[in-house]
Amino acid sequence: MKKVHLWLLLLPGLLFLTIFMIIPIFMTIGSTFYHEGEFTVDGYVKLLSDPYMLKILGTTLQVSFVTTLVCILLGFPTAYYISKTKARTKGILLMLALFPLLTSAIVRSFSWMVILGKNGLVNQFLLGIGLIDDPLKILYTPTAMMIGMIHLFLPLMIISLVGVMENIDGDLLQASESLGASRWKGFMSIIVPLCVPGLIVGSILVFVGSLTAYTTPQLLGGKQRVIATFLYQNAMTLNDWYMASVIATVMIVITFIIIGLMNRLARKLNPKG
Amino acid sequence: MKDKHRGLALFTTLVFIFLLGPLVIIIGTSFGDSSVLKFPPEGFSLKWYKNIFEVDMFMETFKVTMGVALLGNLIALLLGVPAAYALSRGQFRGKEFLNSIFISPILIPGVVMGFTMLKFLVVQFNLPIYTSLLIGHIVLMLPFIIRVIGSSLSNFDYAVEEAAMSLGASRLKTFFTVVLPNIRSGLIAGVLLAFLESFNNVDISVFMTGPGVSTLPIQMLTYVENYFDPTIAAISVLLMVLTGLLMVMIERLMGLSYFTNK
Amino acid sequence: MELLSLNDISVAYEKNLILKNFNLHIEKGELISLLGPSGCGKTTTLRLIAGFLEAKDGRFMFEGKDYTRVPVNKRNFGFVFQSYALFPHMTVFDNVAYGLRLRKVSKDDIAKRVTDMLKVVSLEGFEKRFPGELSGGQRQRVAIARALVIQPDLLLFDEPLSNLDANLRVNMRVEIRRIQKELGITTVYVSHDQEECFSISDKVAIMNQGVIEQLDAPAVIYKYPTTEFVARFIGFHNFIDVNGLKVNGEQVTADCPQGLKLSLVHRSGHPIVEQMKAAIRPDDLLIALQSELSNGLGGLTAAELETGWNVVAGRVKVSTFLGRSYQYEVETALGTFTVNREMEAPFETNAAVQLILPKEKVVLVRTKV
Amino acid sequence: MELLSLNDISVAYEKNLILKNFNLHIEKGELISLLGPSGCGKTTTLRLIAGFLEAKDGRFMFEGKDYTRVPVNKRNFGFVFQSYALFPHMTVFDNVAYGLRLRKVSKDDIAKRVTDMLKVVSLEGFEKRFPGELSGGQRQRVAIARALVIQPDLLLFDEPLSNLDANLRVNMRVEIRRIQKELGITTVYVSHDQEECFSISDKVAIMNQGVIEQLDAPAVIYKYPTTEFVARFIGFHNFIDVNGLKVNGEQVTADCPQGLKLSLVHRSGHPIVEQMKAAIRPDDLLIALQSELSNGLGGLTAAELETGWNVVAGRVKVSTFLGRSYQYEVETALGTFTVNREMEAPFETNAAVQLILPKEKVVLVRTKV
Amino acid sequence: SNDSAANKPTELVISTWGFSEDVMKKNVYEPFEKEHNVKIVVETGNNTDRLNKIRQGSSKVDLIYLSDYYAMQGIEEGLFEKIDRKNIPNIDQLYNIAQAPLGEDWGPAHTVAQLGLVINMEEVKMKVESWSDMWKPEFQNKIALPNITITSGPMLMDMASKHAGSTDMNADAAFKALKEINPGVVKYYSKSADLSNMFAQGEVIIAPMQDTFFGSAKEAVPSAAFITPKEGAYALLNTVNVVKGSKNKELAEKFINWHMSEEVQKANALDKVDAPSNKNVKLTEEQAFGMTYGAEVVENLKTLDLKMVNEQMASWIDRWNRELE
Ligand SMILES: Nc1ncnc2c1ncn2[C@@H]1O[C@H](COP(=O)(O)OP(=O)(O)OP(=O)(O)O)[C@@H](O)[C@H]1O
Ligand SMILES: Nc1ncnc2c1ncn2[C@@H]1O[C@H](COP(=O)(O)OP(=O)(O)OP(=O)(O)O)[C@@H](O)[C@H]1O
Ligand SMILES: [Mg+2]
Ligand SMILES: [Mg+2]
Repeated sequence: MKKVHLWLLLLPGLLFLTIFMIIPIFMTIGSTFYHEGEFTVDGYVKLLSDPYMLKILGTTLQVSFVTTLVCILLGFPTAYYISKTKARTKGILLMLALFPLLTSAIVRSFSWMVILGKNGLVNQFLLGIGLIDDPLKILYTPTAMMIGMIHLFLPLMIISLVGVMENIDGDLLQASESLGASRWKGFMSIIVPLCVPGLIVGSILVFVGSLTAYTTPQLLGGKQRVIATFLYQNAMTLNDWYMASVIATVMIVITFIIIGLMNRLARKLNPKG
Repeated sequence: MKDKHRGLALFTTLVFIFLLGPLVIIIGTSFGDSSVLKFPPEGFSLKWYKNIFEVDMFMETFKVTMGVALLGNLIALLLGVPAAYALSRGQFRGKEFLNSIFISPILIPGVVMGFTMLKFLVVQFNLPIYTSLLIGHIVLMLPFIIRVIGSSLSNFDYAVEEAAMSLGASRLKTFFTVVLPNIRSGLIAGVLLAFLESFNNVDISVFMTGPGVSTLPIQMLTYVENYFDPTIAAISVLLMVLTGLLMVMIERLMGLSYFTNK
Repeated sequence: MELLSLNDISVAYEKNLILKNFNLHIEKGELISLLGPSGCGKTTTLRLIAGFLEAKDGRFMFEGKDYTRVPVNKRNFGFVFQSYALFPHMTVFDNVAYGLRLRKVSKDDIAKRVTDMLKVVSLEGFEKRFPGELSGGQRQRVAIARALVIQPDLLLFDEPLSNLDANLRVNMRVEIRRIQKELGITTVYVSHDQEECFSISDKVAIMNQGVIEQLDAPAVIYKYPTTEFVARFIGFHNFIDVNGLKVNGEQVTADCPQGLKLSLVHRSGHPIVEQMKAAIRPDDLLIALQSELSNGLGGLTAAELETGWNVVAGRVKVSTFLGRSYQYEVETALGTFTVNREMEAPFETNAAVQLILPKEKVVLVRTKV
Repeated sequence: MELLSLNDISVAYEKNLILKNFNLHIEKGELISLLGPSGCGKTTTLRLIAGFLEAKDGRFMFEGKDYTRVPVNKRNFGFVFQSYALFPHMTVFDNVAYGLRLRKVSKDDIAKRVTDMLKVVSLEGFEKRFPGELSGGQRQRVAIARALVIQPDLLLFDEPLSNLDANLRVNMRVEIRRIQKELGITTVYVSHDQEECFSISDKVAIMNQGVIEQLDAPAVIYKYPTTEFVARFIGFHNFIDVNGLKVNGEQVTADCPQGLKLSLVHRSGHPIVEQMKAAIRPDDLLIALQSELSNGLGGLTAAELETGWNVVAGRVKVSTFLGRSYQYEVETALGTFTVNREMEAPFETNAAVQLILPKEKVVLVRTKV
Repeated sequence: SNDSAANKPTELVISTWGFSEDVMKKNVYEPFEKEHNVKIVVETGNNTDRLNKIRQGSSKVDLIYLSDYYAMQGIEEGLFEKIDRKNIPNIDQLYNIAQAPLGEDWGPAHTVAQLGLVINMEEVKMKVESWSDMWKPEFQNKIALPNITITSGPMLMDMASKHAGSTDMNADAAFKALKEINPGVVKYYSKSADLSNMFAQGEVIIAPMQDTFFGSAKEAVPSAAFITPKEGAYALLNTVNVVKGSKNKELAEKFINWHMSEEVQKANALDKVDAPSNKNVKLTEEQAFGMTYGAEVVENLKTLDLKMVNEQMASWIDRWNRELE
């Protein structure tokens, strides 16, 4: 294709994004270095020199990582199974996987309260079969928060993965088996690396999603705070958009670093991905 | 093949129970009598469904949300598909960079994007609220369109396009008669994901709503600020039914395997 | 010693029975080829042996053990796929090393063995490339190297050379044969290319619709096909219906349509049955102008030639240059015959010619299995 | 009448120059084949003509008009792809009808022309199938039908038959040739298969690394290759260095290493230059036991044979059954020779044999272009 | 006036929470629209979202409903027009506390709610009568408190400083008390609806709650009771103000006057939308159930110094984040 044609195709979208997102975002980021008319990095210093903030940041990252990891662990086999089914079943399963996305995050969080609460289904069940004597405290713990987020983001992971898995030549797994790989080993050394592009997209969606999620942690988590809490507090309650932008910039930078690391890891798994 | 996948089938079943279980609870409570989420629900009543139609704002915001999601999707397709095509077919320097630019909207925390857009679109450019809302949602949808459609494009053999051209089809004709039908599954997936993303969005919409213009998720959020009765569960159920019907319709119209090629 | 046997195997895709009561026995160290038209079940047979497919029925024995249910990765069979099936995310080196790594071969050993194997397939210097950066022929060679390097107990080749050009194909097949013999690896080989099958194999099995019609040494099959199908498949393009067979030791005479009398030497020992046809290759059929007919031509006496034994008159319709020879389509009362003849200047179209069927070159084949 | 010409064309992928100052002229109605090893640029040449690739340099003329910048879809050239490139979402019928629909042919006409074309490629009854439901061979035939049905001004075939089995391949190539002649469509044909190229073409171009080394009628190329590369490529496996060439009309004598004296008839008329080699095919080389040497063998007198003209002694090292004949690798003082001989029982390994190079069959080829 | 002369109705943009919109339409908007040839356009959302949009200055909003704490922020930032009380004679009919909760220049409160204690009587064995009872060990792991960022957050600060023995609001004292109770707090809630749910799920048996939401809590847990502690309940005042730059200030004031009228206030009370701030509205006990009603109740509600709260908020949130985990 001619270069001119290429650019003609790219330009509308590119211009649109540049004008309506990239420039504004850069100006917002830029504004974090100018406070009251002067160049400053005070916001960053304040944020990053505060051990408490760093701790929250750490916890948030940890939660996001665990969420992403669990989504991968749950999503991968599921997506693989879906990709192996016949076209019709595949359609139905994908549709079912998409269904949770139709329900607002709040409603979903509330339904998890019904499940995880003291009088919730899980406790009723465990009490019923006599496994426990006192209801377990699950709701309002980091675990509940993560369960909620996994439920929120798992469909995105599944869909991203099914997309790439469908296009993997079935002979490859057989080739690896004929060379002596067990099903598991073949899966790990062939299918997993080849899924890397989907894995990356899925992980980015889940990771960024859980990094910035606010409602679900608020509803399902207990007193645990996440970095998004501060972003919201500064933005919405305190109306301190300077600090909010600083936090956001830090979050964006973290996201880019994480994605960079993920890409690096991915390249190790699959240099062609 | 079948027995070998039995463990996997079981695992998948469990994952689906995890995914869909909460939805069952939502469906259950939406028919319950009590105004608090209870499961199993007590009594049976359709009052929450009735309530949806009694509050005008639900219908009005639903219309706005649908409008934005559909119109936005269309524009995102018009902007995104050519870009996705160029990115998957072209060989040029900086492709990787452009690729990451096109998915960057996913990477920015929603509130920040919403606020930034409010500051620039509404305040600075003084665009009407509805236009700003639309623009915000297009930005939101673009990465999904480009990523998903792009990946199905790159799996589609370019020689097939060349074949069409050699038979006399122009590039545009080739795209519509040969490429599009074959990336159908990617197209539908992309459109669907983008649609859902827009339909459920709160972060950006919250800043882009104004007098007379609001979206359903915002309305639902406003509603739960004040009440928590199963009305929003009922809305969710209606949305699921609607989507289900839509999917069945797509299936009827486009054949059995609309999600997957072959 | 019998290494492998398929006993009354049936294989089906969904409800489609592809192999039905299929039997095949292979000796240790043998290279056996499966030859047959597209869709006859060659790949299916290979995949069954490899363990990718499960038999609906029947038993698969290997080294005296029942292998019917042994999983693929426990079989230690090398498989070269028709579609290469290279791992796209690994370099050439890693592709070839894959099986060795699974076998926990030491790093140095792997390096050595992979390098050696790449030399064998003429791919030195390509170690770091990815499959996507290779030409079709190079990919195929990587696939072969990958299967060979693990020193499998059985090698399965599914059209391994179909994408190589003629010279490379010949070189590769010689290499495959050399390595196979050297390592004594029993091999099942599938190919479209007859010359390839014949040149490389100890035995060739000709398959038709899921059934082996003939399994013999290449030279035997080449000379003495048993059925019309086999004969047609291996290049006997000319068939004549025969009646009233008279057998006298190896000497056989027959009556054909249009009053043609046929005299031939039946050496194969294949039983002579009711429904048979006479068959002859284009290369073996002689074509001559009337003036060229001479005593001894095609093993026929002048008298025989004159009384029309084994001679059919016709006219040249099409002539094609084949390189070594010209090929003619000759129209006769018995139908169109195809004949090859090496000569400087070809016959003109419509030239009146005589076709002589040499006694020794005409074979009798069954029309049914 | 010259229909098409490529003048000093250069094509590059990224920085890799694939074709450099490439020239090719094709007459109207001709079928010309491109033959050459994998990676030599055959597909590249076809894609350039089709318009999928742009030349970096040079001009492409078609019917006297400059076509260098005419877009693909305005060229009305049919292209049959190596990888079929069928439209996966359309039935066989729709695939074939695609080009006609673009040309706004009436519905009835389309139905008729498509049906006729499917008959030509033996695919009646497959109209409603999708490409995914066809075997490789069937797909290829659909691709051919699709390209033919639009009655293109030029037909481009990229290994159209490589996935068919031998019989179908022969049938299809006869069909392609028939249709091509009937419709008078100028055609450029790429194939790995030499016999296919020779049998189907008016002219064959032998390519090497982006350059045409020889372009001639098939019979000329077959008999009189000009360069070592061409000779090697078309099956002259035996080469001998020559010195001291003495030319006397068509009669040439030469000195070879190890004291071998060579006498040959140089008929091709190709100029005789400094650096040449003598070449001979395995089929043309005679192999005999000492006892079998007789007057007239290889066009040599008994005296010549006795004084060692054109005779090399050696030992059989490897023998391979090729179907029609046996092939021997014979070790001699001049290196290993490859010889074919049709015979009932092969020579033993290590048998001492004489190789005779018939005067008429030895050709002189340049070692450089 | 001149707007009845023009045929095209004037547009009056009102920013409000958006609950019971159907009732508001029937009782408030529609009659006003008819009488004044006005078209009312409503923008809905929570306090913060809507206030933020006003802050951006791009909004065309004329009137904004906010709870007192957020209204105070708006006032401090100069986002509102001063009202002319002469144009709103109905203010005189309001309870004192509602007449000028943020000062004479700013809008009145159209409704009054109270923050009291809700307990699950079935589970609570002791008699609860004071805010301080929340600190009792019986309630460990059974209590929820409001988050500092929501309207009732500052009230919690007040309760805590009182519990710690300070007579007025003292952050150090408050945090000392909060740290004491913190380990036993199930959750700091941000949404009242969330709180009803916690009662329903049995997660908590006691919590400070707005009486407005008590109905749903009662429905979830029939044994729930609303208690006014002896120190007094806290007043939650929802106010209405004219946004700076409004082109319809006079009309807006007319609208405020209309909303404060006995007619509207009574109708809204009967529909259980807003507790009346108009003291002329008389309700039966049944009609008043679940609402802050009656001079005696209303006039005894405690209020906070919102100006001070506003000033302190950032540092409170910061300490809250750090000290309560
Ligand atoms: N996955 C499948 N599902 C259904 N039918 C199949 C499948 N694979 C092969 N077949 C059918 O089984 C038959 C045998 O196929 P097989 O691949 O063994 O043929 P083959 O002899 O290898 O042919 P080729 O020479 O074309 O590769 C064919 O008729 C084919 O259509
Ligand atoms: N897209 C590409 N990018 C870079 N190099 C390419 C590309 N396509 C082909 N080449 C290179 O160009 C050269 C010529 O390729 P071409 O496809 O013309 O060969 P060919 O003669 O058709 O070979 P084959 O017989 O294997 O099909 C090869 O060396 C190949 O590696
Ligand atoms: Mg096959
Ligand atoms: Mg090619």
